[in-house]
Amino acid sequence: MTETLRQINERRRHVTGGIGERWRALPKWQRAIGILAFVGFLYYLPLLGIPGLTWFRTDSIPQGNNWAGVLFLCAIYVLVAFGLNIVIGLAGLLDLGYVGFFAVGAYSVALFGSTQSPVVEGLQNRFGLSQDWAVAWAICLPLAILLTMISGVLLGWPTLRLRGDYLAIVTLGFGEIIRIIARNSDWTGGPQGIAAIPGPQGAPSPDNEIFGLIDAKPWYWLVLSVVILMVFAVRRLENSRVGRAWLAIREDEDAAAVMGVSGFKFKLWAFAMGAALGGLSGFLFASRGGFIEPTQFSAQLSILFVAMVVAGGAGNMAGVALGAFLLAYLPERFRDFSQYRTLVFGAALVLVMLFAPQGLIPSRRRARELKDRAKEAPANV
Amino acid sequence: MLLEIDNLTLRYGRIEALHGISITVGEGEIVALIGANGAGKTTTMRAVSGLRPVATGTVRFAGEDITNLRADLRVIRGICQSPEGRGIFPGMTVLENLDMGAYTRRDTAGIAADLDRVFGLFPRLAERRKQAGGTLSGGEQQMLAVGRALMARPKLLLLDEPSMGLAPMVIQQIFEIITEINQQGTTILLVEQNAQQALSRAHRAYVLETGKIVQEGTGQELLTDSRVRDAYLGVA
Amino acid sequence: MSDTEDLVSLPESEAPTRTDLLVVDHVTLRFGGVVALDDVSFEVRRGEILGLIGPNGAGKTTCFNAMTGVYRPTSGEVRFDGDRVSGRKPHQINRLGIARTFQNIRLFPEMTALENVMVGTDSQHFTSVPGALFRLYRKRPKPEELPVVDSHNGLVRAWQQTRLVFAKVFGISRHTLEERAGEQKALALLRFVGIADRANELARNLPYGYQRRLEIARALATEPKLLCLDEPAAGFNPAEKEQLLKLIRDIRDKGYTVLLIEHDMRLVMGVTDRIVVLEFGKKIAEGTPAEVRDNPKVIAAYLGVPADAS
Amino acid sequence: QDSGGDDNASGDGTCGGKIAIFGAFTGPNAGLVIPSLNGAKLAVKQHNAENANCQVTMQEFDTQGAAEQATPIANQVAQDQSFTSVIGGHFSGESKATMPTYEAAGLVMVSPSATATELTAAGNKSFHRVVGNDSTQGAAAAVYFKNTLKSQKVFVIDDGSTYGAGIASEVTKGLGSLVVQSDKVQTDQTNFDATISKVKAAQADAIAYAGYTNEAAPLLKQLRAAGVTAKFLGFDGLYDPAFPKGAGAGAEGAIVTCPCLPAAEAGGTFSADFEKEYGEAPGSYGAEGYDAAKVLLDGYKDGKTTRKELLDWVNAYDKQGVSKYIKFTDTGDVDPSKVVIWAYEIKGGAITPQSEIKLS
Amino acid sequence: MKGIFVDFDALFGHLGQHTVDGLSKGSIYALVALGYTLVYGVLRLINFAHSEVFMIGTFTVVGTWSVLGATDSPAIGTVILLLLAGLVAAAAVSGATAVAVERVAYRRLRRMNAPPLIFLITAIGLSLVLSEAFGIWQGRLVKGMPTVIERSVLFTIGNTEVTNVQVITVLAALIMMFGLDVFINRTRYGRGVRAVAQDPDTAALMGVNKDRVIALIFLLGGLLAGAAALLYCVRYGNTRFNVGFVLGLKAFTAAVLGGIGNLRGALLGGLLLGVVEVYAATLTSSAWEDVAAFVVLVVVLLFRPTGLLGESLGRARA
Ligand SMILES: Nc1ncnc2c1ncn2[C@@H]1O[C@H](COP(=O)(O)OP(=O)(O)OP(=O)(O)O)[C@@H](O)[C@H]1O
Ligand SMILES: Nc1ncnc2c1ncn2[C@@H]1O[C@H](COP(=O)(O)OP(=O)(O)OP(=O)(O)O)[C@@H](O)[C@H]1O
Ligand SMILES: [Mg+2]
Ligand SMILES: [Mg+2]
Repeated sequence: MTETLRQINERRRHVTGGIGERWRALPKWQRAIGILAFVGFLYYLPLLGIPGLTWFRTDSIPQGNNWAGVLFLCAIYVLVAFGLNIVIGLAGLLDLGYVGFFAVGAYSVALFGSTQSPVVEGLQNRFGLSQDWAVAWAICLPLAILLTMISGVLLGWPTLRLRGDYLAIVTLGFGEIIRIIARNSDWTGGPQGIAAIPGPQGAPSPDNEIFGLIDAKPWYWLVLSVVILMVFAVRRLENSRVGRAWLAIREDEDAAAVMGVSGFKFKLWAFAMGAALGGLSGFLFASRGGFIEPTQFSAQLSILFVAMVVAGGAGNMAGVALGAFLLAYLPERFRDFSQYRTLVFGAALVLVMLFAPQGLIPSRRRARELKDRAKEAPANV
Repeated sequence: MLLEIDNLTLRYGRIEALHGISITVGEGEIVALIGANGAGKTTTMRAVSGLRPVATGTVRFAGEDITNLRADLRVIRGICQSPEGRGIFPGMTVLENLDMGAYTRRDTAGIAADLDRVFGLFPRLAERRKQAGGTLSGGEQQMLAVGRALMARPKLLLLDEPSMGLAPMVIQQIFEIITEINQQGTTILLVEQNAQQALSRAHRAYVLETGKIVQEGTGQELLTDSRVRDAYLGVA
Repeated sequence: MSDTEDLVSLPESEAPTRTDLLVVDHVTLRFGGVVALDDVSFEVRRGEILGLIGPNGAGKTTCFNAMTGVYRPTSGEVRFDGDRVSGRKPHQINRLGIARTFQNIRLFPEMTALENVMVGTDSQHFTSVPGALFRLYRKRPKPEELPVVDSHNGLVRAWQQTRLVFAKVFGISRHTLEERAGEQKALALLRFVGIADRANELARNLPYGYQRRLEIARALATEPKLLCLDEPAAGFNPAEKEQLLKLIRDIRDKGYTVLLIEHDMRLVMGVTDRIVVLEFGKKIAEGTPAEVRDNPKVIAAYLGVPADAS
Repeated sequence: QDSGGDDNASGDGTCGGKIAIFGAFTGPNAGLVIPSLNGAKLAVKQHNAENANCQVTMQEFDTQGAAEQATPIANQVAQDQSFTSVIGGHFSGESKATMPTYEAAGLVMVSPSATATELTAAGNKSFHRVVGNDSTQGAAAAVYFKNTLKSQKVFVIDDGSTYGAGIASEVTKGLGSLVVQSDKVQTDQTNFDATISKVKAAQADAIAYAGYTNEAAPLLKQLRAAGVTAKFLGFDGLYDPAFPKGAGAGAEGAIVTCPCLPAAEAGGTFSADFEKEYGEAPGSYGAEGYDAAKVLLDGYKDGKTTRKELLDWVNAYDKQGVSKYIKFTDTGDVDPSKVVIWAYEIKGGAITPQSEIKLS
Repeated sequence: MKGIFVDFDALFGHLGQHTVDGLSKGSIYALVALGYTLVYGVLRLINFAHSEVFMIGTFTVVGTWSVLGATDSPAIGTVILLLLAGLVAAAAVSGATAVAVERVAYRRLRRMNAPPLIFLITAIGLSLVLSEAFGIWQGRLVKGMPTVIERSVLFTIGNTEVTNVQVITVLAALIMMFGLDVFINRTRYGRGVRAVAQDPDTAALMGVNKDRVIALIFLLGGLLAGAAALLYCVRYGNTRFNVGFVLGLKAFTAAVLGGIGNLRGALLGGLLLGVVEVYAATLTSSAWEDVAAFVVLVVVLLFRPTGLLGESLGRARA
C-alpha cells in the first residue's frame, strides 16, 4: 500500500517537477498566454459544461451542492489561505487562531451594515436615524479591513515577542476569544447571530439582481477578481525587501536584528497584512451569506486554514491556493461519504503530508530546504 | 589496523564531498587529517562516527564492518567523537554534559575517576560545573567538548579541531593532553587547522584536498614537505 | 577589487582622528554569580583596528554582546559616536553604525549568499511596507536605470518598448531602484571578500571559511562605522589566516574602524593598532601590540610563552 | 439516496413533484433530527403507495446543522426549478440562514422542529413550522415549574447556543421572580464545578436547562454526585435516549418538555406504521416530520405543482395532523391554541410521557 | 440577558471550595499536559494527536468496566479491582496508541528531517481520523458509565468541602509528575532523553539510541494520558468521541503556561489553569472561563516569555 503510494507520489513529483521546469523554460509571452487562458478558465468555471468535466461539479451527485456556491466558498478559502500564507509561509509565524480575523471581518460588515445588528440599532436610537439606516456596504469594506488590521496589531503587539509555539497557542486563544465574545455578548447579536447583512447592492432582498441571494455566480466572480488582485499584491510583497526581511527573520531572528532588520516591525506587518486579508475574506463571506452566527468561526476552522496552507505548500501561492481549493472542494464533491467524510479527510491529510511533506506545490525554496534536510538526515536515525 | 576506511564516497545532496578516500589508523597511533576549508575533513569524521550515511565504500573498525551501523552502536564499540562546532548540550550543566560522555559506561568508580581527571585538566570546568553548557564562553565549550569525549574512554577518539577558539596557552595544553592520552593507549584521529602542532604530534598524517587524499606520510615527513609548508603552514 | 571602491560607500571617509568612536565606560555585567565583565573601560578610536584579547571566558564575547544590545550592562554604559547604546534594541544599534559577526557563525542558512548580504543592505532602504506593496513613490530614472530593449522577437520587443516608455513617463518606483542598488552592492561586497563565485549557493552549503567571509560581507553591507569581528579566523589554517589578515587591512583602508576578537596572536599582532586585554572580566592591559606582547601580566595570563606563541 | 418511490413513475404531469429536505442528518445532534427525517420519508412512501399517478420524490440534503453548509444547499434547491417545496430546516440557525434565499425563490418551507421564536417574527413569507415555538414551550415549562413542581427557586442554565439561549430567555420571562440565578455553560464543556457551586449557593430547588444532551448529561451527573437534589427540567433538546443513558442514575426523575406528542398519542396509525417501518418508536419530532411532509404531500395530491401554488396551499392549510391540528398563523407559526407541549419524565432510564402541559 | 456581570460574592464567599475544585480539575490537565511537554521538549513539535490518545484511554476505561460488569457504587474490593483494571487497560491502550501515532505519523517525517509544521498537520490529520473513527463507532453523544467511586466528603475546612475524588485526582497527578521528574532528571535514561532533546546528533555520538528514546517518551506520555483518562472517568463519569479536543487544547495551554518542555511547569500550569478557570467561571459564567484562561496565559507570557518555570528539557538559550 505505502509502496504504491510512494510510487504514485514519485511519479507525481516527476511529472509536476517536469512540468514546472518546462513551464519556466517557456518564453515569457507564452507563459503570459498560458496564465491568461487559465484565468479565463477560472472565470468560466461556474458554467462548467464541457462533457467529461461535468463530473467535477458538486451538483453532479444526487445530494449535491450548488456548484457556484461551492466555488464561491473555495475562492473565499483561497483568499484566506493567501492571508495566512503571509503569516505562516512568509513570516514563519504559526497562527492557529486565524479564524479570529475572518470573524472580525465578517462581524464588521454585519455589525455596521445590517439593519438588524444591535450596533446599528444603537446608532439609530442614539442619533435618531431612520429604521433602515445602516452603514453602506462600500464603507463597510475599508472599515472591515481597518478593524481587522487593528485587531491584528492589537494581537501582535504584546505577543509577537514570543517565539514559535508560544505564539501558536496565544493566537489560538485569540481566535477562541473572538468567538466567545461574539457568542456571549449582546452587542454582537449573541448566539442568534446577525441577519440581513448587506451585499454590494444593499441589504439582501429578492430584488437584488446581480449580487442576489440565489445565484452565487456573480459572487464567485467578485471574489475571484479579488483573489487575482491579491496574487499581484502578495507577490509584490514577497519579492521585495519585505519578503527578504521575513525570510531572514524566519531563519534567525537575532542575527537579523543585529543586521538592522527589526524583527518586531516586520512580524507586526505580516500580522497586519495577513489579518487584513483574513478580514477581507470574512467580509465577503458574510456579505454573501447575509447571515452569520458565532459557531461559524470555530477553532476547527482555524486548524483547517492552517492545513490548507501547509498541505498546499507553505510559501507558495499556487500551492496554498490549490490546498485551499481542495480542502474546500473535496468534502463537497464527496458528500456521498456522508459521515465518513471527516475521517477520510483526516486520513488524506496524513497521507499527503507523509508523501509530499513539502506540500502539493511546494515553494521552490521550501522544497530545496526540505530536500537538503532529508539528504542530510543522519544515517540510521 | 583499528580503523580502515576504504574507498569512501559521501554525498550532500548532489554535491559529492568525498571522492573515494582510504585511510587507516593503527592501534595506538595518532593520525592527523589536514586540509583547507571545505576539503572534507569533518565529513570524513562524520562518516566514521556514523552521523552521515556513506554512499559507497566501507568503514571497518577492529575488523568489523561498521559501514551501516547506527551511530550510538558505534559508541558502544568504542568510537567517540568530539564534533566540530562542539555540540554542547546547552540546557545541561557542565557536570551533566560530562556525564553524557560516559553514557554507555557502567563502571561508577571509573567514571568518577575520569571526572576528576577532566576537572584536573580543565580547572575552569570544575569552577563552572553547575553552569548551563549553553552559557559557557566559546573556549570553555571547547574544553567541555574535549573533556566529554575523554569521559567515554573510547578506543578510538575522533577530535575535530579541538584547538578552535582556544587561547594560546590552552592550545598548548590541549596538544599535550592529546599526546598524553595517546600514550595511555587511546588511538586518535585528529583534524586540525593548526597543522604545525598536529603534524609534530602525529605519527602519521593525511592531506585532504577537495575530497581526495593528495598526500600521506609520517608527521615529520609532511612537516618538512615543501608543498605542505606552503599550503598549510603559512609563511614561517 | 578596484571596482568595489565606489560601490562600498564609506562612512564619512575622514582621516583617522583622535576622536573616540566607541566608548565602553565602566561596564559591569553579571550573570547570577558570574561576573562576566567587571568595570571595564576602553575606547575605540576612529579608523583604527583595536584588538580585544584574553583567555577563554574572559568576557570578550560578552563585551560584544553588551555593545550590540544582546545583553544590557548591569552598570556602566556604552556610548557610540555620542549616542548611548545601552537600552537600545539590536536593530537600532545597528542603525547607529555598529555591525558584528558571531563567534558561532549565524548566517541565514536557507538563503543564498547574495540574499544574506542583501539583508544587510536592508537598513539603507527608505521604502516602507506599504511602499513595497503599492510602489507609488516613483523616481525619474537615470539613463542607466532604464529598462533595456534588446529582444529580436517582435512581440517581446514591443513589450520591452512599452515598459521603457512607461518608465520614462511614470518613473521607476523607489523600491525597485533600491533593490537593484542593493543587489549591486551585495555583489560588490561578495567580490570584495572573495566569495562571489558562490553567490547563488545557499549559505548552509558553503564551506566554513566562505561562511566566515560571508558574515563579514553581510556585516559590511549595513554600512557600519564600526565593524566588530568575533574570532573571524577560528578554523582557518595559517594560509587562510594570511588572506584574512589582508582582508581586514583592506577593510580598514576603506575607512572602517574595526574591533577584533582573536586568539591567533600572529594575526592580532600583525593587524591591530592597539590591543585591550581582558582577564576574568577585568581589563589587565592596553597598548600597542609590542607593549602588550611584552607585558608580563599578559604573558602570565594569556600568552604563556614570551615570544610568538602560535 | 432518494427516498420514497421511483422518479420515472411521476403521473400525468399535473401531479407530483420534488421536495427537498435538509437538516443535520449527520453530526452530534443527528439523533434529534433523524426521527423527523424518517417520519417524512414514511409520509412520502405512504403517499406514493396510495397515489400511483402522483409520485413525489424527496431529496435529502445534509447540513450537519451548520448555517454555512445550509446556504449553498439553499442555492442549489432554489436554482433547481424541479424542487417545488422544502422541509426544513431542522435547527433554528440553519433556518435563519436560508430563509431569505428560499423566500426569494418563492419556495415554501415547512419546518418540523425549528423552534426559535424570532424565526417567525421577522415576517418571512416562506417559513412555516408545525411545531410550537420556544416562547410557547418556555411558557409551558414555567407553568410546569409553578403548578406541578411548585418550585420556589429556579436556577436557569443555558448553553449559549441559538437554541439554548433563546429558550432560556423565554422560560426566564415566564418564571419572573422565581428565577434565583442563571448561568451559561459552553459547548463541549465537561467540568461544571463552578455552575454546581452556584446552584448550591443559590439553594435552588429546581433547575431549568436549555441546551443539548452532550452538556446536559455530564452536568446532571455531576450535580447529583455533588449532592444537589434540585428537580432538573430540560427542553426538547434533551428529548433523546442518549440523555438518560449519559446521565446515568442521576437522570432518574428529571423532566424533559417537548412540543412533540408521545408516540402513543399520535393520531391515526402513525406510531404503529413508524415502528413497523423502522423497528423503533418515533423519537423526537418523528410525528412532526411526518406532518410537515403530509402538509406538502396533500398539496401535491391536490394538484398543486408550482412553488407559488404550494406556498398558497400551505398558507391556507387547515387540517388535523398526527401531532396536532395544523393551521398556520400569518407569520407561519402553527396556531398557538393547537400547540401541545408535553412533559416527559425519565423513568428507569427511559423517556416516558408524563402529562400534557396546559398553558392556561 | 446581561453580557458579563461579575459576582464577587460567589467567588470570595467560597474561595477555598473553588480553589479545591480548580486544583482537582487542573490535575487532569496537568497529566495530559505532561504528554505534550515530553514530546514537545524532545521533538519540538505539538503532538496534536495526544488529545486522542487520552480520548481512547477514556473509552478503554468504559469498555473495561462494562466487561467487568461495573455498577454504580460497588463494594470497596470491587472498586479497587475496577480502578486497577481500568488503569492498566487505559495506560496500556493509550501507551500503545501513542507509540503507534509516532510510528505512523512521525517516524517517516523524522527520517526526512521535515520541519515541525509538517508534523503538526499530520498530527491534526491523525487526530481527526482517531476521533472520527470513535465518533462513528461509538456515536457522537456522551457515553455514560457507572459511578465507581461514590463521592464523599473527606474533611471540611471552614466552608470548604474536600472530597475523596478530589484528593485522589490531585494526589495521583502529583505522584506521577514527581515520578516522571525523577526519571527524567535523575536517571541515566532520563539524561539520554534530555540529550536527544537538546542535540540529537551529538546525543547519538554519546551512544544514545534516538529511536528508542523517542518511542519511550511517546510511551510515557501515553501512559500518563491513560492514567489521566482513568481519573477523568472516575471524576466525570462520562466521555465522548471529542472529549480530547477541548481538553487537549487546555492541557497544551497548561504546558505552555508552565513553560513547555518543563515537567514541573506542566504540573504548575495545569493546576493554575484549573483554578483560574473555576474562578473565572464563578465570577462570571462558564462561557467566559476560556477567555480568562487565555488572558492569564498572555499576561504570564508577557512577563515570562518562556512560561512560568521556563523551558527545561529543550535548548535553554544560546
Ligand atoms: N550540510 C552540508 N550540506 C551540503 N554540503 C555540505 C554540508 N556540509 C559540508 N558540505 C560541503 O562538503 C564539503 C566538505 O565539507 P567539510 O565540512 O567536511 O570540510 P572541512 O574539511 O571540515 O572544512 P573546515 O575546515 O571548514 O571545517 C564542503 O565543500 C562543504 O561545502
Ligand atoms: N548567559 C550567561 N549566563 C552565565 N554565564 C555566562 C553567560 N554568558 C557568558 N557567561 C560567562 O561569562 C564569561 C565570559 O564569557 P565570554 O563568552 O564573554 O568569553 P570570551 O572572552 O568570549 O571567551 P572565548 O574566548 O572562550 O570565546 C564566561 O565565563 C561565561 O561562562
Ligand atoms: Mg570541518
Ligand atoms: Mg568568545
